[in-house]
Amino acid sequence: MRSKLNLPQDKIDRARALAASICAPVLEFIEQHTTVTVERATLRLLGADGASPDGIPVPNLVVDALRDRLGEGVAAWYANALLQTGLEQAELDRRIAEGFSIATLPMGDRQRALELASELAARNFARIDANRAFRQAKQEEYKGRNHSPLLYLIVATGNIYEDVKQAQAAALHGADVIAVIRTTAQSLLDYVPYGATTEGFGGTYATQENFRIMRQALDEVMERERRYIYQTNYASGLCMPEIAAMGALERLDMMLNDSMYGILFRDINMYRTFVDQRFSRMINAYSGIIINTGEDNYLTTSDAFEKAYTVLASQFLNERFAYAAGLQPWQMGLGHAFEMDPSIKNGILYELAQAQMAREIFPEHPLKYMPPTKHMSGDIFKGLVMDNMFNFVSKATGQGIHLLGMLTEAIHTPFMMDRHIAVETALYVMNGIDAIMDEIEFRPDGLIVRRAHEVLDRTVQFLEEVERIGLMQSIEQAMFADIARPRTGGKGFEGLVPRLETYANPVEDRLERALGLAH
Amino acid sequence: MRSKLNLPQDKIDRARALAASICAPVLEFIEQHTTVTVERATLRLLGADGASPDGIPVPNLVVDALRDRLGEGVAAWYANALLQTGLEQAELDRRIAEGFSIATLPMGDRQRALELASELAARNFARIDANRAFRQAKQEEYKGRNHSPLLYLIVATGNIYEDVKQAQAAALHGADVIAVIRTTAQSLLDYVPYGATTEGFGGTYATQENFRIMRQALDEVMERERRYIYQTNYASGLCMPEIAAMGALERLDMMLNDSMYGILFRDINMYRTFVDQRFSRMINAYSGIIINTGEDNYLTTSDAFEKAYTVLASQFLNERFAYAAGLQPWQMGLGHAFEMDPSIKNGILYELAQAQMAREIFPEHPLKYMPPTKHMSGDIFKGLVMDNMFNFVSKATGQGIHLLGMLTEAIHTPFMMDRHIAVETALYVMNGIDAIMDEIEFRPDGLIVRRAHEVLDRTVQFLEEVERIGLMQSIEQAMFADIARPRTGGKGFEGLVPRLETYANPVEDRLERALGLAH
Amino acid sequence: MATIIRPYGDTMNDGKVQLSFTLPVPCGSRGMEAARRLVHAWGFHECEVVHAAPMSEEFTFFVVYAATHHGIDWDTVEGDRDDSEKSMTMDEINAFIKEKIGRKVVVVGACTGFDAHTVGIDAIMNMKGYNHHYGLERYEMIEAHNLGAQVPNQKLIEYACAHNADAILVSQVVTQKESHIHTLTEFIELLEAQGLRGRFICIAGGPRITNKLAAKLGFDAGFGRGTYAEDVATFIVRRMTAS
Amino acid sequence: MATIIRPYGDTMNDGKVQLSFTLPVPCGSRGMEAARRLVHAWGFHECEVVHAAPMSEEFTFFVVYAATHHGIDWDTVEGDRDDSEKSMTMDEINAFIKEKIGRKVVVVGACTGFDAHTVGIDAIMNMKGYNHHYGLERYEMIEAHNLGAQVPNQKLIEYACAHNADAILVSQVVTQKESHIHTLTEFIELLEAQGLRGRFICIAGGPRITNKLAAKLGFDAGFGRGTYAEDVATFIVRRMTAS
Ligand code: B12
Ligand code: B12
Ligand SMILES: Cc1ncc(COP(=O)(O)O)c(C=O)c1O
Ligand SMILES: Cc1ncc(COP(=O)(O)O)c(C=O)c1O
Repeated sequence: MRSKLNLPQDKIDRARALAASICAPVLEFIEQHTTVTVERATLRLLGADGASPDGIPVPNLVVDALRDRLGEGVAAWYANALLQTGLEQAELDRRIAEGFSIATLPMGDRQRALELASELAARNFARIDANRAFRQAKQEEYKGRNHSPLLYLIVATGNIYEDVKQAQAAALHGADVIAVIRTTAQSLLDYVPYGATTEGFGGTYATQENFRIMRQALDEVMERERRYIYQTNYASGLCMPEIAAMGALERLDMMLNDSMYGILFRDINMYRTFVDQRFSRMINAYSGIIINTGEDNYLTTSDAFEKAYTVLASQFLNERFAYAAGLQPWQMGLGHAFEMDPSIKNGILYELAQAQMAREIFPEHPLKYMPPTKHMSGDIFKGLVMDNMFNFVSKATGQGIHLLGMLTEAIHTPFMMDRHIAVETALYVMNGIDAIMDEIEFRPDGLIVRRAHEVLDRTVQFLEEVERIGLMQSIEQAMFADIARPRTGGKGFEGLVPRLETYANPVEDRLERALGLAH
Repeated sequence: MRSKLNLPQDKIDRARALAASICAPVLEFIEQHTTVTVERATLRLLGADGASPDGIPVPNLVVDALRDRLGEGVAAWYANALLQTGLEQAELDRRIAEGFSIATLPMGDRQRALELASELAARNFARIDANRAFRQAKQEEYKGRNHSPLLYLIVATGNIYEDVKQAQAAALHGADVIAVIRTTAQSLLDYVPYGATTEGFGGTYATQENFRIMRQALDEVMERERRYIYQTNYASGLCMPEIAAMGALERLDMMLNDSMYGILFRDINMYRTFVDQRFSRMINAYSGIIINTGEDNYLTTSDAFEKAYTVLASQFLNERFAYAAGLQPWQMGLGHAFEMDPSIKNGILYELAQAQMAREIFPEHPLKYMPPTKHMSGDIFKGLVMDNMFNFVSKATGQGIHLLGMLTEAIHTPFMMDRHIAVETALYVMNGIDAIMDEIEFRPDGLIVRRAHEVLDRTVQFLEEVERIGLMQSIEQAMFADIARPRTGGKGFEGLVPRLETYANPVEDRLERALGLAH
Repeated sequence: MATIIRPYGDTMNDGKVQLSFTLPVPCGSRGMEAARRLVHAWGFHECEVVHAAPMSEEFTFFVVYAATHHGIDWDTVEGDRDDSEKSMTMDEINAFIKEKIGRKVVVVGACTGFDAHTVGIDAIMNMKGYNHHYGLERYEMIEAHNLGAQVPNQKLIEYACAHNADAILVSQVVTQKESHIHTLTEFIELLEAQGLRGRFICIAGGPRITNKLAAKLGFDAGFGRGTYAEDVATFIVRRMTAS
Repeated sequence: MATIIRPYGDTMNDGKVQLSFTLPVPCGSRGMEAARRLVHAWGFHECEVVHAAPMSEEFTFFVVYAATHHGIDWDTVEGDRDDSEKSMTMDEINAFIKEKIGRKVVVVGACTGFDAHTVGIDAIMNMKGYNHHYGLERYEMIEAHNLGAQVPNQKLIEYACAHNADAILVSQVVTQKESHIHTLTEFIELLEAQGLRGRFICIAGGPRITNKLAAKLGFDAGFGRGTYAEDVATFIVRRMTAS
């Protein structure tokens, strides 16, 4: 890619170095801790499945039972239960679901238990490997048939069966990526609901069964259209690693998965989130999933023009945390958004500048670009045009993943026809300017180029400040998104557990080995 | 203006030279002829006014009465009638309207009659001078308050009083230019209806009274908004010069006024049109009116991608004819349009190329850029986005006069809300990319640049062909707009009259003198 | 059993509809309430006035979303024409004419009255056709005469008589003040007055023309947007050979 | 005399309206007829189905223009609130409080239930405000407590009691499945159950909240899109001083 902005490489390098130094102490903290959901995700990847009659998943039952021993890791205890009871895994799970507590069983041969856990993991990892291979094969088979950028559409009816209809219609019409929005407040549940669900507010529960149902529906369209359809969900909130595990098992292709979103936008405890994000990201890394980070959210609470640098700063941090979890650049769908006040003179040019800047700073990353939301209004006609200027900027700067805006953004979650209009118009614009990336240059020293340089400068300054203060304290001081979060406040803090010397986790070992992260 | 396309100046010069050589024989023909409407326009500029009880205007009554003497010019005869009867002009007109034929009066002192005609002309020219001075003063007073490009909106209710409401609403909302579309088929009337009118099909009759009513309404908004509002109508069809005269008297600011539109799109005789267009354009030139040419129409009958060169060729011809009528470049609103099939890959880039090309070839001309019409459909949402990509291209290439597209183009003449949506969205886009002209460069040798060069090349070839064959014969052979028109066919041929040696026209003399065209 | 269908937003039968319109009222909460009540008066519920913008001091533009309980019985709905009846291709039509009619079919067409929109009738008749569908002039077994625009009805009829036309095609694009209805009605009246109605297959076309409308006005068929030459030709030759 | 108003396209009383919706039918002329009939069933005439596009084999998107004879009597329309009643400015409000109340007014606010949209309540309460209109925290004579998002109703009430609030502000943005109605209703029920309803001025707000809706649910007032802090403050201080 030819540079159009001539951003100084030394500043970019400096920002990356600052990000590394900012994240280092946090990574150290992460290594010394586990959480309830890390342990539950581990159980899921050992194959633990099922739920109690009142809907509490087996992994939760196990972790709750072993609440005081989590510092050792649950894997050995779960495998121990299999050894001690001699039951088939499915049968053990059934018993647990019925109320049997494995905490009542004494530890037998811990080494053998860990070996068994390792074998159990191997089985599930084989399924993930197969998923990844299948995806690769299909993407190879249907190469060149997806749009560039990938057209990403959300469905959010609350009912998985209704979602399926909408998703298939969208995919038939041109969507490359279908994201099922989660129901309001699922991120604050410290468990993952079980089974197919038909009731949600503004979104549909993320459950493993719902994942499976949607996967099957999208695969159908894939074969018909001979175009790979990406499925997306949210490895976010209080169950990040578990949802990543479910996604790995059901062949999701993308996951919303940010290192700090839960802290800032869901008031989840920061220690908890940092630990959870790493484990979830290792799973995503292993399963070949592309993560989507949530920088767009910054611009819904703070001003998009003033605070553009917070987006770039967060991208550097997300990138650093992602590397530390074994993700490759092609898996890092770093987020940004077209969110400036539409009345700003030259606002569209500033958006162009920033989108191009992100592209040049993260050249191998499939940036995820978000449409206008905050300044959308009941004026659906103006909104449609705003969405299409966003479509224009996205195509003109070669973004990777393009979330289609909805003309009814300010009104309701998308109707089927809203999605239809979005696809129809985006295809028109993007086809009409297909070659634009190679065609257009920016005037050196014009306002586009200057804007990008300014944002980068400001980002470096900001990261310097964060480095000086420390990441956690910066969050306490509302330096991100104008939101202050105390270190020990927020949801889920009680689920954080220091690792003991004896901590053992064959799933994590396997991930770290495969990802080259072993220390 | 910095060139972005590097079009070879010698090719541009060659095209201009070809246009001059193509127009020369036509101009010679024009000088030797007059037409019924040239004579009627002359009468109007001598102050002849009124209409018979059944609506036939006084100028028509006079010209019809003198049908066999038109080769001498009617001015002397009309002045002669005043001298012979000793009546006040208003009284004479009233008598004519009631049935009195001035042909019954013998010619007295022809020299004195011509002198009187000259004096009558002076009075009306004084009014035109005052109009022009007023316009200049107001434009000076409200300088910098119009949009760039000028936002041009049409009203077309058929009822002048309803038009006024719509026009005022549009102007309040941001329109710089209001064009009152004419009723279907007025262009084929060989007279101009009289008085205020409330019934039209798809447009409103162009009458002097309607001009006055609209002028007053727009002046009101002008004072309120402190923004000059341009009024536009059609000096087109069988009464080109008369409508130009009316526009001059009522201070219109723009006129649709093409040298060949009537021939091709209204099947008006070509000799007639060529003669009429020159006289009408001299009046427009004198009164400081900006003409709008009709090249956009080519693209409604032939393919916009294939036949782009016919637009450029016609612009060169229109420019040449305009110079020959005394128009200055700032008065030449040469037409072009955004009319490519929306499914063409890179179609928007080709439009960008062509719009930029027109801009660079006619740098001082306030190009009039027309929105998509032919490929607009009942899909109003897609249509709205097409209109806004047009808005984008127009702003990005610095067009002068911007006709706003309507999302309901394929459905009905504009509703008030359609216009509102058009203004609202155009203002958003144009403000958002305000500085884009200075910001964006095109890759040398990219497809944008290549497209412009190709169209220019093809235009030169085409003009060479036209020069070889001759303009009139080229029209006979359907070389323009894929439409063939025989030389002596079409409407209004019978209104063409060779000038006699004795032909005298003090209005024309005055125009030619003032415009420096005297030979 | 009746199959009642209703608008669909994101759930079956939710009845969701988008509306926009202008009211001659000032912008403000009273205007919004007027808009809401009006939509309510059309039988909608859950009327949300999501946008209100002044267009002048006297006019306001509204965007509304609302839901309806109304539904219609799909089983009783008849299309303007039978969607399943497919047109023949140009080659099939030529073969059909050769075999079943045995001579060239003569078709005369024009855009009538004051209407100057030739592109539509050209799309049907001219050699090059439209959207990669050849026009009637290209058909070996059809003799097509396209008289162009602004043709008076009477002139078209005389021409059709003089050339022994099998079918007459009339195009009407402008619909303002119902001008297409006037022109099409006059055409049929003229034919009938001269006792010629039975002699020709009469077909009307244009973007706002439906088969039903054309039938109501006394034509044999009507064709709207997206028509190709083969649709018209298929109709003509089938009608000519229908017993 | 009644002033009947109707939609305006380009002529008074032409009744023109634009509609779009989806039907669960295949795209084709039968689907178009279904759309036309449905619009007809809403009392419209001149129904023109100008666009029909398939969204899948079972769903079609329609755009329709139509005209209505319905009108409503403008004289009987009452706005959600009186458009002519202007809000005071921040300075006027401070002066008003000093003069007529003589102590700081305490306002407690939150976005309640599961709703996490703080931007709206922040726009009203936070120092910096919204669109260059300062928020309540900036008001010298107002003591404002913004509890943020996803605050349970009971917690908000307890906080208001503890701080002796004069007014409680509740924000609700998410309206899906009527969740705002549930949350707002629960809030009033809790207050009443505890005998506290009379103690506070209760105000609801959010993009889909109207004064009427809020009143119906038992609030003193409701505010929608485009509200500024001064509108709310004006209401509170006027209500506090109303005899
Ligand atoms: C091109 C165009 C013109 C050109 C026409 C050039 C020409 N030689 O045809 C010009 C610039 C001259 C023009 C002028 C005017 N136009 Co005009 N024009 C259009 C435009 C942009 C496209 C029409 C078109 O070419 N469509 C493409 C063809 C292929 O589609 P079609 O006509 O629908 O034809 C298809 C079918 O309908 C069918 N069909 C059509 N005829 C027939 C006949 C038969 C027998 C059959 C079987 C099928 C058939 O088959 C065709 C192929 O599928 C439309 C807007 C739009 N996008 O539709 C306005 C439009 C039609 N024009 C309009 C108007 C008002 C005018 C004017 C009256 C404006 C004025 N006051 O000056 C003038 C006057 C013309 C006159 N006297 O009639 C209005 C009509 C409004 C209405 N519903 O009444 C429209 C809708 C624009 C608008 N929104 O205001 N126009
Ligand atoms: C920003 C935003 C978010 C941010 C919120 C960040 C934050 N901290 O607030 C994030 C990204 C977190 C978010 C999440 C979600 N969102 Co959200 N979000 C929006 C968005 C884009 C803008 C809202 C906004 O900030 N408006 C600007 C403010 C200033 O306007 P306002 O809220 O209307 O406030 C004004 C007035 O209403 C009034 N007001 C408001 N409150 C009060 C209170 C009082 C007392 C008074 C007097 C006045 C008042 O005054 C304010 C100033 O004038 C809207 C779409 C849109 N453009 O409106 C969707 C939207 C509101 N979100 C929506 C949804 C569904 C969600 C989710 C549920 C999606 C999901 N399933 O995950 C989640 C979950 C949130 C949850 N648990 O509630 C839907 C709601 C649909 C509906 N009608 O029910 C919308 C409409 C988008 C859509 N089309 O789907 N969202
Ligand atoms: C990174 C990220 N995670 C999650 C979400 C979804 O929110 P919730 O946590 O409510 O599911 C978003 C939404 O914007 C996001 O950007
Ligand atoms: C140059 C010119 N004159 C006139 C007209 C208007 O047509 P009519 O002659 O029907 O008034 C147009 C419309 O496109 C035009 O471009």
